Amino acid sequence: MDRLLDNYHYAAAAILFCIGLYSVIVRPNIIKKIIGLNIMETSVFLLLVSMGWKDGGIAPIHGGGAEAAAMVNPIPQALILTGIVVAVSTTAVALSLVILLYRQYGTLDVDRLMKEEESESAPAGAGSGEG
Amino acid sequence: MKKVISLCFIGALGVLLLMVMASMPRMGDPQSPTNTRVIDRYLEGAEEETGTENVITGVILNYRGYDTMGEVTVIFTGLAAVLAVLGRERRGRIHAYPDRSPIRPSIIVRSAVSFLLPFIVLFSLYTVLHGEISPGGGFQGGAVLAAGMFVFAAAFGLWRAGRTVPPWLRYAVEGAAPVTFFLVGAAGLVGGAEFLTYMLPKASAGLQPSLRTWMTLLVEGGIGAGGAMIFLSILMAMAREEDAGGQAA
Amino acid sequence: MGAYRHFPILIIAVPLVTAVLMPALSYRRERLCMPVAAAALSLSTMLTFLLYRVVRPAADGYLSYHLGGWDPPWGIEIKVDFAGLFMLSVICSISLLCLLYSRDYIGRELEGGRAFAYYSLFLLLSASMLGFTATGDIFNMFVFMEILALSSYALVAVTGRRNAVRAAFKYLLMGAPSSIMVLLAIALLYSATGSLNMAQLKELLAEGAYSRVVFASLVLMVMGFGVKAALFPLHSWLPDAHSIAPSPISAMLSGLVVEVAAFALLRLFLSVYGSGSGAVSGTSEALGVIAAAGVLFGGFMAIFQKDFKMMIAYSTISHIGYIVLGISIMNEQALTGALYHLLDHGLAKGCFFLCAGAFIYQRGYRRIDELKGAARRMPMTCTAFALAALSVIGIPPTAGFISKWYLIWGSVAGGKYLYAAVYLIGSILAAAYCLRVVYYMFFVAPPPGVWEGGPGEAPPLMVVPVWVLSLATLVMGAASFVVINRLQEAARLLL
Amino acid sequence: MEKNSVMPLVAMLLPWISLAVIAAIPKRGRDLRAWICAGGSAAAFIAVLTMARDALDGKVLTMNIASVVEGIEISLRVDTLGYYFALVITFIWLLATVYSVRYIDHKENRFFAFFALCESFLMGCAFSANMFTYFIFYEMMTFGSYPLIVHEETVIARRAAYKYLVYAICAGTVLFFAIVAHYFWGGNDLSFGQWGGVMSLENASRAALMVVFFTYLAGFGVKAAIMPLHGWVPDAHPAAPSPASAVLSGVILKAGAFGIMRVVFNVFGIDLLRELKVYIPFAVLASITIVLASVFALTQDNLKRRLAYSSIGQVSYILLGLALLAQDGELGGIMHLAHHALMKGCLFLCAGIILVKTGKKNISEMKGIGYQLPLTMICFSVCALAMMGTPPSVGFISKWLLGSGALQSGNPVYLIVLLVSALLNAAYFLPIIYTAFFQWEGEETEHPKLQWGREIDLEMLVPVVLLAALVVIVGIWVKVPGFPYSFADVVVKLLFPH
Repeated sequence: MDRLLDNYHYAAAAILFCIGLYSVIVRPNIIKKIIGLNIMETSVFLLLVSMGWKDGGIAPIHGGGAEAAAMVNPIPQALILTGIVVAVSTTAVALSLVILLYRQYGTLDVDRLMKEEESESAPAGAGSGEG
Repeated sequence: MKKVISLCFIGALGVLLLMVMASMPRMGDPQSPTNTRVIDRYLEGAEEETGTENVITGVILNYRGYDTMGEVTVIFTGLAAVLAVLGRERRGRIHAYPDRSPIRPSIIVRSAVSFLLPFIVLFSLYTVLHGEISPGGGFQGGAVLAAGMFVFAAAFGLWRAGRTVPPWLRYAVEGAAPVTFFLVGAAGLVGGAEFLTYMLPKASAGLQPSLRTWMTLLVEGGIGAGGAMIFLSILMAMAREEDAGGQAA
Repeated sequence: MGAYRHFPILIIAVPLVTAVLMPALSYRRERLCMPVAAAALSLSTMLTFLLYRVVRPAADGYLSYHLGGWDPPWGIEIKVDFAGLFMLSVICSISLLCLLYSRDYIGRELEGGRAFAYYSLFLLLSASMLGFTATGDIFNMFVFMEILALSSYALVAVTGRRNAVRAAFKYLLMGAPSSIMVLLAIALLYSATGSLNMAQLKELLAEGAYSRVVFASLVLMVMGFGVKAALFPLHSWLPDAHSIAPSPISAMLSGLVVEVAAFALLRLFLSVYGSGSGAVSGTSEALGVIAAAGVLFGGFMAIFQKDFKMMIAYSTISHIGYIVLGISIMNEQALTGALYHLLDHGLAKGCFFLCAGAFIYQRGYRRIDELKGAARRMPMTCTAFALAALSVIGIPPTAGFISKWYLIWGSVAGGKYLYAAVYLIGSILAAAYCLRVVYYMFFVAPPPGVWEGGPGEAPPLMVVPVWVLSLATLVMGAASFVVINRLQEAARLLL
Repeated sequence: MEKNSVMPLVAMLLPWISLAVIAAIPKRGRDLRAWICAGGSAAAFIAVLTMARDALDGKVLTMNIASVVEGIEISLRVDTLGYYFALVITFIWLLATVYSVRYIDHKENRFFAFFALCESFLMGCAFSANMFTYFIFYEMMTFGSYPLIVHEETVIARRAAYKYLVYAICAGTVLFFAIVAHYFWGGNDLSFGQWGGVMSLENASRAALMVVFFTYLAGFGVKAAIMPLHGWVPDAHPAAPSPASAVLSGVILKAGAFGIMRVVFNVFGIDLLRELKVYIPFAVLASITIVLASVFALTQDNLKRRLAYSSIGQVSYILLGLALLAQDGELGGIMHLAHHALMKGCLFLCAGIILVKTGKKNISEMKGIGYQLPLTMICFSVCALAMMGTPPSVGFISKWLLGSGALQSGNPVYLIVLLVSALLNAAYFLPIIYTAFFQWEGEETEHPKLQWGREIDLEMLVPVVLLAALVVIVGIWVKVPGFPYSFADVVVKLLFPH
């Protein structure tokens, strides 16, 4: 348990992850699901970036006589940069799908989308879908 | 019912994750695996080996340049996905974009934007070019540039934005980031080294360090310009009015 | 070695950069998109097959490419061993065939202004699968997985129809959290070891430090890749996405994308966590049970489907179960079988979906009932389907038989007789759902109003890929000796 | 004693001539096509004949096609037993193809193509060098014979073919497991090379060996129609066209029996089976099948259905012969494989002639048919009498040897089984002959005239007469080289070297 207090960043990340997952799974609103996805992603970034922390660390930029031994780990920072880009792209794709869904169904509520699906009676609906 | 099950599942997952977090190395421990393995070479050698003072930039563009190449491809994939789903305006049809602002921005907003825009662009250029010695870099600069264009589009309407940054420019520059990466990488390949080695064939050894810096800058610029264009194109695609013939569902 | 040294990166980078050029190319010459894409993929395919000359199933038979000249663990490494090369060649060749098939199919499906996005995404999908399979760096794997995921979400929705968008969104809602789980797992793994290179990770993990963190990361990985591979309880996105996507994309998703995820599981188990570790043995036991359930569930569901593509989609769930079950048994024979099943499944499922596409393209028929008497008007397509069906069931001398042989041999050799029974029941189920369709096609008279008049056989560029795939199942079965010995050697090395 | 030769492969591929012809001229010259198909079959028969010398001398021809991994290879090997089976296949097939030239009236391309394919695959079975190869050809043959059964495309035919497929797939699955288990417990050796068998108690436990044996028995038992796995046989035979029923009963059922022969002779060996004591349930199953099948046959009115039940019983004669594990029993079992093929082939072809000429399927409708089709019905009667075991005929020889084997093995109870079965055979065959010749429509006193010479096309009559003649000839001159005894004797000498 002591360790958990030391690792309070990590604990926050775990809690954020669960909040995000809650939002993705339970919330019926599509936009909130996408926000939940972003929260999940952010939690992992938090975890990663705090993992690179070193007691008393400085930014890993040379020049001005910065000492290499004191610098924090640069890798997680590089990784989350990639992660952020991935998150942005995923969000963009998700939002464009949402735009289309909204145009076609006129709702952002997943439960109502599901109801539409049932009323379309899956195979017949699929039959009219592509041809 | 479903909600309760989901909550139970998430709660259990949370407890388990917290247990895992408790058994992880102490945060900030200089002796933890993350702080002892692999990174020494980055911290000590980066300046010399990559020619960048900012170690993070060195890691992003050099040591893990391949990841970054993948990453710029991810944004491009995002764009291609958005375009595939939403479609893009036909050639010469920028009239598809009416002014979508519900309230026409006041003169104050428009003048402020016109006044600020040059500085935003300038700042983005600074961020791109200065990335190797201080916080910043291609992505950050590109994002700032895209933000500038978004502000412009918000103030003056997409139609103006679509004319200021004409479609052919967007089409051509959207793929800039992966393409510069590939060209720079291929230059290294032709030079007999590995892909993504920042060097030119047949350049004298004394010239190589400055070449490396220039090529790094080239890649940064490509990422910046490509990223900004991709964001703008995504905006344009999302805000596009439906064509008369397309998209009807 | 010589020029071979650079092949791995070229195989991946050429289609990648061609994909990126598509928007610029489409500005004036949209019609050129498909030939250019095909040229890029053919180049990759050629280079992949050339690699068979240097990559051997021996301890030093792999090809390691250090990007930017940085040695691993500092830089990123592309590592092509024999199993990986096998997977690469499967990906390349099937993608190329699906791309050729797309010309007619997509040409009619998508209006101008979007076809370029289709080909761009298609190339990104193939290139990302190649990169994903070949990489030796675990974070790089994540990056390629994301390209793969994003392009497949979009490709499912590419027609823009109601149900397609909904299916794609469902896919995304399951796929994106699973990606984040994988990222979290990578973060945990990194915190426990401080490395991202697979080879180094294997050494470090063998020391056994932070075992709880490592175990958690493995479980998260399995969950994450389990969604991507549509493992049984996490499969719910698959039937919709695979049946509603345009048929060449269904073939790619079903024949390759889920397989690549299964291959990633294999890589993780054997090349990262190491087969001997406690975490892996515990997880693989559980995975075996899940996969066995998936084999039976997918097979049963497939029998009751009315929609042709839906049936094939459920069959995919069943066959992914075959592969994962083979991986979980974790001995040489079962692994060989699983690897060979990757090939067989790709060929046969690809062929199935392309056949389904031919029916949809020509006649708009999707229901199995509507396929009654199909052989009268489309004999080529139906015969190809029948041949591929033999492979799915596992009748000798098709490739499906060879892989099933090894899988069952592996389960008997591993003392898991129950799994052998699962494989056998799975193939009986496969016989039930495949032969029903074959029977309808060849031996039942068409119902009134169906198959009367109208177009017959599909255009040549659609029939040829179908036939190449179905003949390949036959050839790779009858001539399995060209590769199976080396594959078994590779499996031995992996363990 | 072993030598490499491409002859087995050549013989196997000769029936593909039919496929080539059908592919080349699918629409024109129906008769020409049919005759070339028959020619392909004849060529295969001749090619097999050329290997007779080696087979009689006990020489072995081998040819390796491909090897998958160690111990698993696709290779051909002609030993005496395999040769003997191939000879039976090609002979019956030749006659059935000639018969089909006139018999098949629609979709002849599909029929001849699959007919030839089945022949080729069956020869592959006969020439297999190991269980893996055997299984491959066996499965291909199974699927290749589906279109033969469904040929008429009536509801009955479809249902029968469906039943056949369900049985075959389940059997294939079980067989598959058996082979994997055999491979695993048999020391990674699937080959048929040794007459003592490759399995031993050193490599595997008793229970494991029993599992392997009984899964093999179940897997092959479906084709060999051991009760209760016989369900598809009585449906498939009446549904298929008569030449197809003839080969189905004459040869394809035997592929199952031949598989069991391989299991008994080359996989386990007589000694091991004796030690495991599995021969007792095996023999009991065979005996039950013999008796019950004859009882069921009694109740059938449909001629081909009755013949089908008769086949079920007769194939179990072979199995009983194997299960006796005695010298004469084995000899009788092996010989009965060919004997039954001759008799039952002839009977089914006769049934086909009756069907074509009069359209009658049921025995009760066949009053006086012997006067309408005298030659056919005489041949039918000859074979029917032979089936009961009347000397001089091949049936008598088989029964005699089996009975002697039963005594040798010290179990006279099986002799009783044989006698009961002979009685039952008489009970269901004699009424047919009686109906055909001694009953007629119309006045009791008015004898119908025999209508010689106007029966049916020669293409259909010749095979029937030839088979009936052979039933008698082979039953008299038993020891002529090339007749079943000459091969069976070589095999049995290998099995019982002392």
